[in-house]
Amino acid sequence: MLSFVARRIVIAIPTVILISIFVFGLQKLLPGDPILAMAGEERDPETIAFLREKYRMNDPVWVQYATWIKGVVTGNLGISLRTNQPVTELIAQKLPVTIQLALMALVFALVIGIPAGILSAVKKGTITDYVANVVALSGLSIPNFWLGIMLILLVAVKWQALPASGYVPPGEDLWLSLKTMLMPAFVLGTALAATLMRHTRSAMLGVLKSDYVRTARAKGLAERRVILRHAFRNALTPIVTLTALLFGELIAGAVLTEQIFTIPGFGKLVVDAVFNRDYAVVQGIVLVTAMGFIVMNILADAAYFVLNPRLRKQ
Amino acid sequence: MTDLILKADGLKKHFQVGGGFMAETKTVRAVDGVSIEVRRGETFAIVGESGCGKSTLARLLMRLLEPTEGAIEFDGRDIAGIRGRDLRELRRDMQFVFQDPFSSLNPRMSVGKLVGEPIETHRPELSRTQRRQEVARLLRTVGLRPEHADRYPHEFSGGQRQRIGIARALASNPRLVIGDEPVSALDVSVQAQVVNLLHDLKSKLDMTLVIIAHDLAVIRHMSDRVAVMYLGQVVESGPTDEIFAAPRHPYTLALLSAIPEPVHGRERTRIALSGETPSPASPPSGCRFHTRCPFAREDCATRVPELRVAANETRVACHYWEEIAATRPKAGLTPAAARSEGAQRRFALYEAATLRQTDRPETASNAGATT
Amino acid sequence: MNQPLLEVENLRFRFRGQEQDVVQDVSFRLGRNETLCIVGESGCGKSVTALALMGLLPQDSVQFGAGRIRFDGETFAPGDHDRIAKMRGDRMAMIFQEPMTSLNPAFRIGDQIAEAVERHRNCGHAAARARALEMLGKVGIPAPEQRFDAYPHQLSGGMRQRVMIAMALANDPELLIADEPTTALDVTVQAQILELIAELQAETGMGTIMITHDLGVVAEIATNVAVMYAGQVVEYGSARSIFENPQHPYTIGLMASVPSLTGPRRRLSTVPGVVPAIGQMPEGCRFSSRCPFAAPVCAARPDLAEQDPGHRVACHFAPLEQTLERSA
Amino acid sequence: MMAQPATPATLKPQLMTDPVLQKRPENRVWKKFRSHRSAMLGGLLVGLFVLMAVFAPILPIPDPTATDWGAVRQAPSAAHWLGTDEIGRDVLSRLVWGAQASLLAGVISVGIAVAFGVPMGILAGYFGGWTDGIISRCTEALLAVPFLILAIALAAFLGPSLTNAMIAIGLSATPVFVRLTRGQVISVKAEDFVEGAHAIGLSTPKILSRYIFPNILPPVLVQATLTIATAIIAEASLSFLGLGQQPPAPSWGSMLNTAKNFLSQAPWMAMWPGIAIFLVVLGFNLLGDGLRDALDPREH
Amino acid sequence: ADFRFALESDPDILDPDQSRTFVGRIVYTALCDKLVDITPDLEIVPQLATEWSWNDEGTALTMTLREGVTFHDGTPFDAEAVAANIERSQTMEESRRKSEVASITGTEVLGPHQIRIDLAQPDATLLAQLADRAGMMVSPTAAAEAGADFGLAPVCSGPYKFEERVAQDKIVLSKFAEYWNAGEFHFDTVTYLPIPDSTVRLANLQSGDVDAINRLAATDVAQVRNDPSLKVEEAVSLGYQGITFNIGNGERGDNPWGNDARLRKALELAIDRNAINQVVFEGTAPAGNQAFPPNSPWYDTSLPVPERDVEAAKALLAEAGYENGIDLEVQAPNTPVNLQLMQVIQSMAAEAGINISITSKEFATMLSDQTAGDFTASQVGWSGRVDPDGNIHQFMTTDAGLNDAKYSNEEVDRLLDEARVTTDMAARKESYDAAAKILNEDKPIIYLYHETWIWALDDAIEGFVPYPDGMFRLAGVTKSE
Ligand SMILES: Nc1ncnc2c1ncn2[C@@H]1O[C@H](COP(=O)(O)OP(=O)(O)OP(=O)(O)O)[C@@H](O)[C@H]1O
Ligand SMILES: Nc1ncnc2c1ncn2[C@@H]1O[C@H](COP(=O)(O)OP(=O)(O)OP(=O)(O)O)[C@@H](O)[C@H]1O
Ligand SMILES: [Mg+2]
Ligand SMILES: [Mg+2]
Ligand code: NI
Repeated sequence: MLSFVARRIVIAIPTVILISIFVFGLQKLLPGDPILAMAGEERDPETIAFLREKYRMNDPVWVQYATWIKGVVTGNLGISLRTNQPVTELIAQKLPVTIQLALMALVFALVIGIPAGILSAVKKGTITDYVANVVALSGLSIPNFWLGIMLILLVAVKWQALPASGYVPPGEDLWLSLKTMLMPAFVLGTALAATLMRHTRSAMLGVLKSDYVRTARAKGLAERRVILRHAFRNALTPIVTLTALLFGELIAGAVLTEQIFTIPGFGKLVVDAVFNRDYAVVQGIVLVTAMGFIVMNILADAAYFVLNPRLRKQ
Repeated sequence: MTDLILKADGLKKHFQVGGGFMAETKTVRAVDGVSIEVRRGETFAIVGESGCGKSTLARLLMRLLEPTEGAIEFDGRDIAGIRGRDLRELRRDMQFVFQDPFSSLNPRMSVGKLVGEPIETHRPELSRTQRRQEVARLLRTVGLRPEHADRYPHEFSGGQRQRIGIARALASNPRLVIGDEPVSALDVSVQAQVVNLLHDLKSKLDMTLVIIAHDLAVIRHMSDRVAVMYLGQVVESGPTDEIFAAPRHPYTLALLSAIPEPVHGRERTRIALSGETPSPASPPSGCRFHTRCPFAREDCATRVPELRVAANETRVACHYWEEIAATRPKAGLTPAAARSEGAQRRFALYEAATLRQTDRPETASNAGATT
Repeated sequence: MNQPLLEVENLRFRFRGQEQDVVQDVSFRLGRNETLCIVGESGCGKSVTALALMGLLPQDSVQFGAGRIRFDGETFAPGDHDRIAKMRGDRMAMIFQEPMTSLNPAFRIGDQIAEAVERHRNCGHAAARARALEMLGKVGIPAPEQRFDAYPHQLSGGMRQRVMIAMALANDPELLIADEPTTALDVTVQAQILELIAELQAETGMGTIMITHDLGVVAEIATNVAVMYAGQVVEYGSARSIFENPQHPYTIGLMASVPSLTGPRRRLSTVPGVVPAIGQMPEGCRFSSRCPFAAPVCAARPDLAEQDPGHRVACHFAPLEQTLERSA
Repeated sequence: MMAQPATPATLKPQLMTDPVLQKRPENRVWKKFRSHRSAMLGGLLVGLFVLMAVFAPILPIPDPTATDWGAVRQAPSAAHWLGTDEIGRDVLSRLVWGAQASLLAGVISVGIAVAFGVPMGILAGYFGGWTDGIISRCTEALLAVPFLILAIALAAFLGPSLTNAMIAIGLSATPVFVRLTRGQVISVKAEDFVEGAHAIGLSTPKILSRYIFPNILPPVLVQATLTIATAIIAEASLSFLGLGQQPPAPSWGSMLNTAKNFLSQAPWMAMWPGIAIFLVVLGFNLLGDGLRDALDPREH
Repeated sequence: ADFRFALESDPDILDPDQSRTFVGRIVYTALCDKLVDITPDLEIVPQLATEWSWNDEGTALTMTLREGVTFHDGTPFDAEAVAANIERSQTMEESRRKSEVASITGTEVLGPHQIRIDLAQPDATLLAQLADRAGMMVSPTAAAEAGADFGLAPVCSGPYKFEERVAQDKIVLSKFAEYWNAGEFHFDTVTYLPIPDSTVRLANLQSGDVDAINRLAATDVAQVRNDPSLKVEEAVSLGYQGITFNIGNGERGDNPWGNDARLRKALELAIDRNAINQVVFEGTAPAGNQAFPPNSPWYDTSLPVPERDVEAAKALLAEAGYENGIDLEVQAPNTPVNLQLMQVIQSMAAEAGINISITSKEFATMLSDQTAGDFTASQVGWSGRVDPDGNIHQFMTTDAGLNDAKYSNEEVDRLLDEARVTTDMAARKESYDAAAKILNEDKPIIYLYHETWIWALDDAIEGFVPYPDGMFRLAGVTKSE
């Protein structure tokens, strides 16, 4: 188990390096000069020259990269060009927020997507199936911002049931924190739920045809138990793999959702950083996101092993 | 040129398995030191328990797997290490018929394409039309009709699918065909059709056949010589008639005694094997059969038996076969109780009638297949 | 015992969207402690007949015709899945053809057996577990305590089939339906399994329906035999009379196709052609499209008429040799 | 049996008698597709929108860029069936004209993602080892790069145009297809029939194209039809970065994006493009399901 | 009580010497006092300096400082502190204030609460600069200690002191009890929340999550006015919006639009500024044609906003040799309002035969393209300064920092330089009027309109006074329960 994780981490190192080089290069190619954006309205040439020197913009790209890597190794990701805050601090501040959002969204996605997928597979070709599909696809094609703003106008403004936007750390007030995050998580969750539903459906369709489901019926088990325990349990493996794949979509969706609901998370951080050409922050975020992917993959593999006894020790 | 077409010497195939999340890797000794010789023009059979390595051996001979150790000679040429273009060339002379007619055909290709493919690969000189004619000829050869070329595998019955597989194997005009349980998945009436077909093709096309099967009646019916495998090794080999008449290795004895016969009310002495086949990942020491052998003695657990000559061409890997043979009544099979007199006449009538019918090859498979 | 355990009368049904019945007027009876073997070509409807008895056919895609199933004195309509479901796994059980795929790969085998016990015996988990262990022992799995926690993939095909049998027999069913339980296994394992079923049958007196295409197996275990062709029973009788005095041309063809283990090797005789698809079946005798003796009269459907006592054949020409010689 | 189309009976008499030959393989896919109710509905939907996009210029609708200061953000009425937008343009006509950009954005970018992702996934899954390592690492790298950075960089290098927006969207959707394909290939390559292809001596490219590819298609099809929705919406965010459809040319995505600011004053501005996107996505999904069934000879 | 105010974006670093965002200045109104402040009519009034006087040459400014003022960290505010602050603005390497205080040559502490600021030559703009970030006083002790990181925990002397900041989430200030004018400030804490989307910002106000919001969208004004629980406040801004042309910035300056003022005039004539105001801004953004809004004392009334005249525009095009029309590429920031504006202009210009294509760019790209001269025309704006110089000098004089058009006219240079060093208001106005006339002919920029700051407040908030500089001053603001 440990050796497995260790091996995965060793594999992950080149990935992370590759990603960092890629992003570093890409940033250098971006139009727009961070220093110019920083220099302010007056654009004093002296200040510009000084800032260029200070942030080592005059060094060759590879020197900049080496400097950055050196920092990373010692746990220093640099400081934000915009607010002078250390990037590590920013990330430490934002990461839990996005994790909370992502987890809650995932809960929504699972709670909506999986039952809908099961239902439409079990009732394939019936009205239920069609309705489930139409609902899922509308979840996919309704843009996040539209759903988000509509919810804000309805739930927060009209009913005054939930806060319109913002973020409260769970440590401060758990209930309020959950309440604030409810709408964004729902919005982010619905789009994922659609994908999850479609894939759950096809996995279930496959499993329902299998011999062991017939065996379960032959045992005289109740239909509910046959579907939920015997069939679903086996459809879970592809669903878990997919959920790991959804992580990317989750992050991308979080960017939009955080914008709408003004949640100070990773997504907002990255958008602002990109628009301000706050490279140190971008680079730091990408690094963490990449690690997130790797962790997700490891978790998915682990879940895979747990779910699928065939892969366990012989 | 010798009269040997295929020769394997000390062939081994070890698989590494496990090494996943929590398991350490293990070595599965699927084939562990097998030597066989196949003569030009004969039918050579391999039998053995499920999981004893028959399919692995066949794949090694086909070079679908690369051997861990050992040499394979085809037509005097060593093929154990060839790759790439040479390997593809080899495929022209050596073909394979799969055990499972359901999973071994690409469900998304029409029969015409499936059969045309080896022609396209190995006889690129043929034009499109010539190829189509050739496909038609092959389909007719195996008792299908040229029009079937436009249909898809799932529209055929198991027997018909197996015929498609055979047509495909014949397309490159091979000199050796290896069949991995080509009839096991079929029911008796269809099995008979395929067995006859293989027999006819063999004599007509001057081919050598290597057949793997676990149905001993089929083996006896088809093969000239046979090798019996147990847990990755050959335990007995020799001419088919001799082995069926006088099995020597205790495993062969058990195998033959377990055959159920379609004759009602027959009392038999069965040599029951106890326990399960040991895992090829940790085969027993000494004689690999000793854990289940009713005649095992103490030293069987330590001494590895060699495959040694027992009579004429028969070889046996057992320390004590002579003694076992002496203490046991001859395990040969006694003739079956006769059918009623009326039934015998019916059978004769039936045979005569079907012979008339099969003279007209078109009718052999004329009815529409199940879809 | 006078009253048979199971009586099937004129079972017929078709899949929705098809023009002909897959199973047409199938009738047979089975006493306690008896074994009925059903043989026939692949696709002739053996498995669907078994599934129909178990109420396991997909309800929405099958149309049942008339016909009755009488089980232990109670009469059912064949489509009455709800009533059948109550007995499924309890009074009647089934073993499937595919030991490799019929067990749920995600659960421990012991739990899979215990689950069936818990469901039907209203007993606690511990009792169910004990029963499962007992059954594992009975079907000859060594060290059942250890194997209880094994997953299906950790067992060989033969062991898996034994687990299936243990599962089927855990509630002491009165009827066992075994659909080609040994086709995927080699002869030595097959012999073990058949012996096991026979032992358990002797112990509990259950009735067994065994579906197989191996005539050797039939000869060994059958009390009665039903030969099916294209959804119809074409010949039905005691094992002895079927083997010694087969009447129907299809039965004859089937038996003639088996390679012999003794005597000279001859070319195998075959049943030429293949079964027509549903929808393309000839009216009347469905075998007529392949029968070497087919005559115009075959366009009318022959009755399953009694030829000898207890031996019924659905052929206009039975007994064949006499009819043919007379007309010649 | 349904009446067959009249084939001259004299031409090939035996053809008519053989049930086998009454099924022509050419129209098998089409025929199955046609009998697939929901697929036809999907086809109809997509077809409708395609027609809309193609025939926009000749439809009797106002110029989609014609502004009318007197009729800003008007609710649907007889004059403007679907209302007007924030600078008095007819929403119906913008919807019709926008179909072109949005359909192109959806279909072409998904096409790009499939065209790159699937072969990559096939190579990675089939060859494993180093090939897999390199492709998988690159895929992960691409996944971790924020879409925005990629889009801005591409906007700067390729210049602003709808085509380049499609490239950007396609590129960012590629990794999912690589992964999906790779996983699928790994399981398909273990199938017996692939070994059969080896036994015949087929070359690797042929095995990949004839054996692997057709058998991994179904999940790819599902994913592709799902991605179309994302792509149509993504086009809008790119047009705001300077890529994509530039104003005043309409696209559904940018119509939605503009409508965002008027959700309470002019809800119809968001509603119509939203419905259009939903219908197209629904259409493509139904079409995908139908196509999957039709391409599979085993399905009825 | 807590006052929650929604901003449209997150401020950058909170160091008056380093910061550069508009929203940052809003936070400073509560956090950092300045030497002087302005009135809504742009009069300079005392804040930390209670009195000041110029010498006759206008080269020395003597200021008397308020007594009894301390910084949030307890450091007393005195003349030394002012001297240190001016030095910091001038010499700290990261300082963005250098050009604003460039005219200062030195300071002389005359007493604990008196200081003289020396200039090389008269600077009419200085006081106005000291009314903004350059005049904000930070604690010299804290500044010396934190150096460039001062912004992470700023220490000033304003009515509220820094409590905490969560990037992109909130900036929290709490009441500074020792503030010299503490009685005027009625909230215990002030929280600034960046909420970029205007609809969401408004929704937060409607749901009661915030007390007031900055930058209400013009299209939402009517709705808010109809809501009895909310109210709207407005002030025309000091800044302007327009279209700048590339006159001589690099290769792309050499194009018909850069070379021929007639084309630019034709475009101006094709535009109906009032229609823009109505369609895009619901009548809230007054039309303009100069660097100062029409209500400004610096506005040259002899140059009124021209009416739209498509025929005249066509005639000018024909005169310039483009009777068949001409293309123009305009870059615009990618905000919905800017794009809406440009599409309206696009459609207006089309009627005169000018075929505009719009390229929307995100801000950073646009900024660098503009500096590099990679544009033909650019839709830009300026938030405005209290002193007229701040709206025009750095854009229109040769080599000035923000002159992206690279417009150069010796006469304009002379007039604007002169206006800088003239302290006499009338003389300055004359210079600006003269410059305005030249610019109106050369048209390196077409001024379009002047934005209006619009705030929406909860009805319970009383006492807010809108200022044209767009700041939200908390003095006297109360919330009725
Ligand atoms: N690719 C592989 N990796 C690991 N183990 C393998 C592999 N292929 C086969 N084996 C193992 O090798 C042994 C021999 O397998 P093989 O398929 O050759 O048996 P067989 O004699 O053909 O059995 P059957 O009659 O069931 O077809 C088995 O234990 C099997 O599990
Ligand atoms: N769900 C179904 N829908 C439509 N047709 C079906 C269905 N299930 C089975 N059939 C058809 O019913 C017929 C009988 O099938 P069945 O499985 O009973 O055959 P079998 O006699 O058991 O054959 P085998 O020996 O191969 O198991 C076949 O033609 C089969 O294609
Ligand atoms: Mg095998
Ligand atoms: Mg069956
Ligand atoms: Ni069909």
